Amino acid sequence: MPATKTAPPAKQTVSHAQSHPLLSLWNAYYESTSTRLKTIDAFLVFLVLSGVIQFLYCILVSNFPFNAFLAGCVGQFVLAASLRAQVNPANRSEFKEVSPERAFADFALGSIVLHFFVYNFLG
Amino acid sequence: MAVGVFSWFLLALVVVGTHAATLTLQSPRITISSSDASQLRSEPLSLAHKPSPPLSLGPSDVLKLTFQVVDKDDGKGVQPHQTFLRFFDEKTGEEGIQPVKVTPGGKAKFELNMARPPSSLPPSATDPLKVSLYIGSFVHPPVQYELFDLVVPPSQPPAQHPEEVHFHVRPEIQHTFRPDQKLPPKVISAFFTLLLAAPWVVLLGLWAHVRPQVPYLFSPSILPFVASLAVFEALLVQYWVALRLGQVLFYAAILAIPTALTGQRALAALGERRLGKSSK
Amino acid sequence: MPLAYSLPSNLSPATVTNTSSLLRIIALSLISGAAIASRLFAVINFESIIHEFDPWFNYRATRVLAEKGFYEFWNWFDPTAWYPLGRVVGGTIYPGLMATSGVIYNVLHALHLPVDIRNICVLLAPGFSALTAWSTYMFTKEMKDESAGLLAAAFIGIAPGYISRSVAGSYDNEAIAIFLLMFTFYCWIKALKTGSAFFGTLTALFYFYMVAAWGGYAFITNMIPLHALALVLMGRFSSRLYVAYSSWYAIGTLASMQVPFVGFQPVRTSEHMAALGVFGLLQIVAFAELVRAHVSSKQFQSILYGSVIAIAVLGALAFGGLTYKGWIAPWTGRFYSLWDTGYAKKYIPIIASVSEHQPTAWPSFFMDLQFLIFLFPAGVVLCFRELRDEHVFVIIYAVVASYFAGVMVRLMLTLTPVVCVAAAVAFSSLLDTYLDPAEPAVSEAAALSAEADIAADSPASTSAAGTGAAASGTSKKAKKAASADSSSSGFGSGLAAAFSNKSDKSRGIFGLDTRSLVIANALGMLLFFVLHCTYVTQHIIDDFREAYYWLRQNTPKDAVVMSWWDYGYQIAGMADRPTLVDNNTWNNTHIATVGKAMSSSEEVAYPILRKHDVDYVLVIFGGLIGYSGDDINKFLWMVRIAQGVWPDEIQEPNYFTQKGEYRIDDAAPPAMKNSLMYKMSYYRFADLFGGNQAIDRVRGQQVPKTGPTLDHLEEAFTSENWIVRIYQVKKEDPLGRDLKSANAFEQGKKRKKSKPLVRRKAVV
Amino acid sequence: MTIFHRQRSQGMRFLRGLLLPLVALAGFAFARSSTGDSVLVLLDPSLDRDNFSIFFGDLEKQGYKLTFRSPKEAEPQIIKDDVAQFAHVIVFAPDTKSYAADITPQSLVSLLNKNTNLLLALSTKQTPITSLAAEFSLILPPPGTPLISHFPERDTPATIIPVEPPRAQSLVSSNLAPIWFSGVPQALGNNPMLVPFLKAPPQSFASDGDSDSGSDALVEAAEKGGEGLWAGSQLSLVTGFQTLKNARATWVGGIDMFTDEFFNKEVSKGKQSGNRQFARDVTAWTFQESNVLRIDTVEHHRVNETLPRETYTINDRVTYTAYISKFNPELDLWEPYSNIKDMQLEFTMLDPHIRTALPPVPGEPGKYSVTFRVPDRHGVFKFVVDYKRKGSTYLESTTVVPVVPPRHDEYPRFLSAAWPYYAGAISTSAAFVIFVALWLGGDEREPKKGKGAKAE
Repeated sequence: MPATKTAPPAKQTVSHAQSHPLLSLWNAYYESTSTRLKTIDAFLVFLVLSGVIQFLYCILVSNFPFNAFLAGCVGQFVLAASLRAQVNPANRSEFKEVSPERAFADFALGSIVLHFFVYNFLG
Repeated sequence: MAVGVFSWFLLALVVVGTHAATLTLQSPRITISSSDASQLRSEPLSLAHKPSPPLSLGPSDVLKLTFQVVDKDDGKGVQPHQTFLRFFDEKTGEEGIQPVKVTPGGKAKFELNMARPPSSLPPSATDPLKVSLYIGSFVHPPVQYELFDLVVPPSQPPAQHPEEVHFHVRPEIQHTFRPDQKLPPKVISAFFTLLLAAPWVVLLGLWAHVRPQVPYLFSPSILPFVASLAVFEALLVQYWVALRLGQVLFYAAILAIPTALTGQRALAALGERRLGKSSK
Repeated sequence: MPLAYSLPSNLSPATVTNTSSLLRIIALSLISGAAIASRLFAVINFESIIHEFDPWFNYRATRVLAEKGFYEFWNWFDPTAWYPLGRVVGGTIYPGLMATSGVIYNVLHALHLPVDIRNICVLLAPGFSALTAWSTYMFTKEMKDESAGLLAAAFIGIAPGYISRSVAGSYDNEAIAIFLLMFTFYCWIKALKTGSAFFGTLTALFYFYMVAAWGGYAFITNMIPLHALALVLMGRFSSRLYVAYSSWYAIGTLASMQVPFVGFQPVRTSEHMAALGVFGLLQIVAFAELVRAHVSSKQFQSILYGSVIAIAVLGALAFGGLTYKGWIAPWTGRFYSLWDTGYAKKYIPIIASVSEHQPTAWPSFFMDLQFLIFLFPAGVVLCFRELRDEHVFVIIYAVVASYFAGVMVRLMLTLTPVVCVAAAVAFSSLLDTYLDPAEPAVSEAAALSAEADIAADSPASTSAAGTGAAASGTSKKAKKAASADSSSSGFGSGLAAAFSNKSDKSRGIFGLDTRSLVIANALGMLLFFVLHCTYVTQHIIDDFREAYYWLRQNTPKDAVVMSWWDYGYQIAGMADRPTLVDNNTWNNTHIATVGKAMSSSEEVAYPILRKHDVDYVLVIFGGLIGYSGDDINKFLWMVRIAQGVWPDEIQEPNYFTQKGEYRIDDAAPPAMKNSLMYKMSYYRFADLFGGNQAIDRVRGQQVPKTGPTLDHLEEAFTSENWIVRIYQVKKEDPLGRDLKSANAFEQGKKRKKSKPLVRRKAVV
Repeated sequence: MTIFHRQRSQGMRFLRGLLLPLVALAGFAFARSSTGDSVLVLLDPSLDRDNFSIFFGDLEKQGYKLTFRSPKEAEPQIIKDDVAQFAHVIVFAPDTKSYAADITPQSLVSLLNKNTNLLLALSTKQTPITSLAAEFSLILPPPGTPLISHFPERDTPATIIPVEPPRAQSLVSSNLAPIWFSGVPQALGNNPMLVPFLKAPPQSFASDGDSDSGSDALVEAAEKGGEGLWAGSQLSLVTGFQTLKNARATWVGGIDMFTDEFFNKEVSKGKQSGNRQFARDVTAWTFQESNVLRIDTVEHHRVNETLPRETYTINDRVTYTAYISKFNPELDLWEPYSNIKDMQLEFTMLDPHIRTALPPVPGEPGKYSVTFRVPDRHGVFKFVVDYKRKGSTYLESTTVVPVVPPRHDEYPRFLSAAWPYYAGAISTSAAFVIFVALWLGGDEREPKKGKGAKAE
């Protein structure tokens, strides 16, 4: 969900007026975020987009066996978001026991388990 | 059966005349009156041919039949042993026999009140009941007359035994199947499938923009882990395509070990690098 | 600082820790041993068999799993259940239990340990009770410390409320469900504390196991979101919460949908919507937090919050709309009956007719939990003293569970663990206080305040001691606490405790005497508790088995047996014969059909029996030896359920006398006397008393001298104590007569002369 | 209904092939019952066996072994330790009031249930047999009222009646001469198992009168309160009855029609009565020679399979086949029989979900087959053949077969409708892998001034 908000500005940057709050937000974000976090954010955007497309398909065309895939996208999204939260240096204080590596291990494990269920559900 | 009876009747007629005198009817007459006693129809009966149109009774009408049984020779009234009216429905084969009371003088009067029909009246459908008169006696030769056709209001079909239905062909039964759920046109599905390439454009675009360096990707510590994770994903896809649950769990268990080891190494390496950085 | 008693000083810290951990392990294993042993009485006293009703089905299903393998089990269509509808077993059960024993079975056989699947089933529950004890220990450890954990483990290990559901041979979902419940909660707390997605995933996996094992999983599905929501509202949102919850929900939900019986419910039914909503909320809040990290302008944040709230409202509206449009199924009946105890009786008699779904009687709280019920509120209060996230969880759990336990007997089970945890916390803090050798500094102020403290402590200490004058007061207090909501009273005293706590450091107890007294009392209580726990009720009346084996031996394999649904699983399991209805009450109409057959006259019932190919009818009759759980006592439920479907053919009032009494003697109303159930129960009953007045020992009423007669059924078997009576359904008469006159002919009755039929019937 | 094996009936066809020429040689119409040859005749002493010499002689010529016993004798018993001792029992004791202990209405009924056939003679007397008749939904006139008819005029008393044999009735051989009858008529209940062989003439009626003065009595009898009037062609004189278990019982209104006297009595100049042939036809039916059918075997399997399935899946196409043969009394063997045109098959769970015609397969004698689609409703279904027609053996067969939903792996996969979802899942995992690569391969480089900003 965060990424949905962050994504549109990515396209607006050039066109819009400087004073726009979203724009300021965008700049703040752009400056103060490390490449790695941005990498994640890009991934998040991707997931959201695929999720949205599938959701549209499910609503517009056929909702036949949809839950698995939404769950797939959403699940992957939140896992990635969690990873982002955990490795975000800003949150060091919160995650004393979770080093970025540990976080990533968790992330990998979670994703594998998730994908297992997703494919199991594909039927 | 009727035919046969009739042949016997003829045969009987041949024999007639040898001894006791035959019987006949005198002044047979029918009267139909409605419930309020107003006469609807009244006429003498000829024994030769039936009256037409056939008599017909409404649900509350009353049919009155009067005649006298007399000896053909001396015309004296006779009380025969059997004076039966037969109501017969040729279509259904239903039959009812109704004795008629005859006075010793041979006078006979029969009343059929449709409001309270006698139990002998058979169940009737649309077509008329043939009404015939049987006169039988121990002394006189028997005679029978086809009196008239009678149309009575239809009645309910007679009560059925529970087993009865099994003795006839029964109506066919078709099962109505659920319509099998229809798939959307392949084109649309295909279109959306292709649409899923769009996020890739975005993703690659963004990554191109962010331009993350991957200096260590091919370092011996990292690559194996990435590879094993990739294999894992491959396994899962394969599971969807072909494998059964048991198999996939088995392979996964095997695969988990190297993944765990390589992961250990990779992350350890990663950690060192990070700490190295922060210490700098 | 002075000590009440001297401590050995020459021990290195390492030694202490090692010994303590060793002791802990020993203690835990002892506890597990005790937990298992206390559940084996049944097996030792009798032989190793399955009892109750549902376990018989689970056992059957497990056999199929063990013999035919997982996929066959998954696709198992049982043609002998719900004859002739059959039952798609794979899609209508929680396979967790069977899967578990199946795995154990296969593992053992892989190790060349040829164990009979039945023994696995019988011993599964005790085995898992040990695991439950362990998981409770882990859970409580997170709440307070190891010692509390040990106490909790001990409590749960022998708490009657749990034993009763997990003795050897009661092979039911609950047997493993409680362990899963506690362990899932433990993982959740752990995930929340550390904020690691690993524990989140673990939570999800065990949640999945739970979903696969027990319908009660909905409890977790709503407890965790509730907890999360509470934390958010308390302004305790943290990325840890986000990580823990998101990873749990995303994976757990998807996983739960793999269970065929659950299917798409998690995204379709209202019971699961809370979780979804909180999930959404967390995403929003997380995003808000993220943005705030980047921006600082105040008015912008206010806008942000505005939008957040707006989104939340929209979400709520959408939910309402979807429910209205039927996209999301509204609450199910079972769920309503949790809020309105009268609801079930009115609208879903089947659910109400299950004894387990009745509201709990107060004594059973004490019977099941004994003195833990007094400690429970105290424990909750202590949770308030240091209100960490996990304590919030326990508090919510306590409130919710104690409400539900009050509504439904079977939900006592979900209450038991939290009671044990809370009680353990309270008890151990009591012990801490009174075992702590350190004596407070002797100064007026301190002394005074110390007095105050002890007073403040009283809910914990004296209720534990529970003796003398203090006891009465406390037990009253405890009762009040236990009633409806324990939180409010708990809350008050909780604050008091918190204040007194702040006042000063040097709190403690003087001298050995008080200590020894209190400790002795406490231990006394523990002993009584143990004594209370060690008697396990055990009733198997052999008539049942006698009858079921008769069926097995003397009837053809495909003979259909009709009985009230309570006995369906047993007949299927023990007699191995097809049944019309059983304890898996999925088809109301079918049950109502049986109810109708039982409660209407022979002439009406016979066509129903024939239509369903019923060969034998089985009734339970306690009138002779006074077995009160018999069908005549359940009869009204049959009538009610039948009435629900055929309101104009069956009416409950007809089965009562004018005075509205439920009678089976001469005064019984005709509808009662003609009902198949009555006839089958009392057929030949009066003859048994050889002319003397026949008495029904359950109803305590006099049975009419001339008993009922049967034309369409004939008695096939009656068990020794007349508890089980089996009747055979006659076939149609070969001469096409109605069975009544056929029977009359057999008994040599003359039939009266008749006239030729009058065939004409006027159309009306 | 015993179901024989297919092979058996095939064997029979072969056997028949052998027998046919032999029988042709023998050339003497000689018929066998399908259920056995032993016949017990309960003959009342008051009746002289010689009066029935032709009737019994014919039976023996058929190959029946007759055992005679007077009703009062104890031996030979009809049922010995619950086993019927004879294939057929003739009860020619119309006036007998008391029987030996083993013969009661109940025991006679139980005989029927043991598939023994009965031929019972009635009379105007009130006897245990008359009371038994009521159980077969025969309604007898009051005691002492025989059937009389004044038609046609003839020289025999009114109680001895020449009855026109039924036309167009498969059970009795066609164009018989009229049949002499003397005895009691039976009014029929609405029981469909009754098979009237000989209907009373329409002019006839039951009466105890012997002079014309009795007419008033008849009128009163017919009135509502009266004892009822037995008159007309709805009455039956000789009535067959086939129980649900296919045993046959025939009720004869009067025993005289089997006497030599009636056999030889002329109905018109030089025209023998039809009694003898009629008696033959009646016994042939009663003793299960004529109109005896059976289902040899039934089969069911999925289309283009051969073996039956334990269970069928919904929407399967299933073929059901029944093999039916008819007993041929001349050759004493079962022949495949294809002349049933109106048989039906039901596929039933609680109610029939499908009821369809089960027609004979042309070119394959005795084979009836139909193919249909199993309903999309799972449950325990039954193939039910329930063919009941007056006069011929009831054909009943029930085969239970569960219909199950598709297995988890029988549902269609890779549906076009789900393509986007498949693609979504796959692209997600692909992206995941790449992301992992990027991440692990990547380097932790903190942005220059980021940290201070974020650690608020």
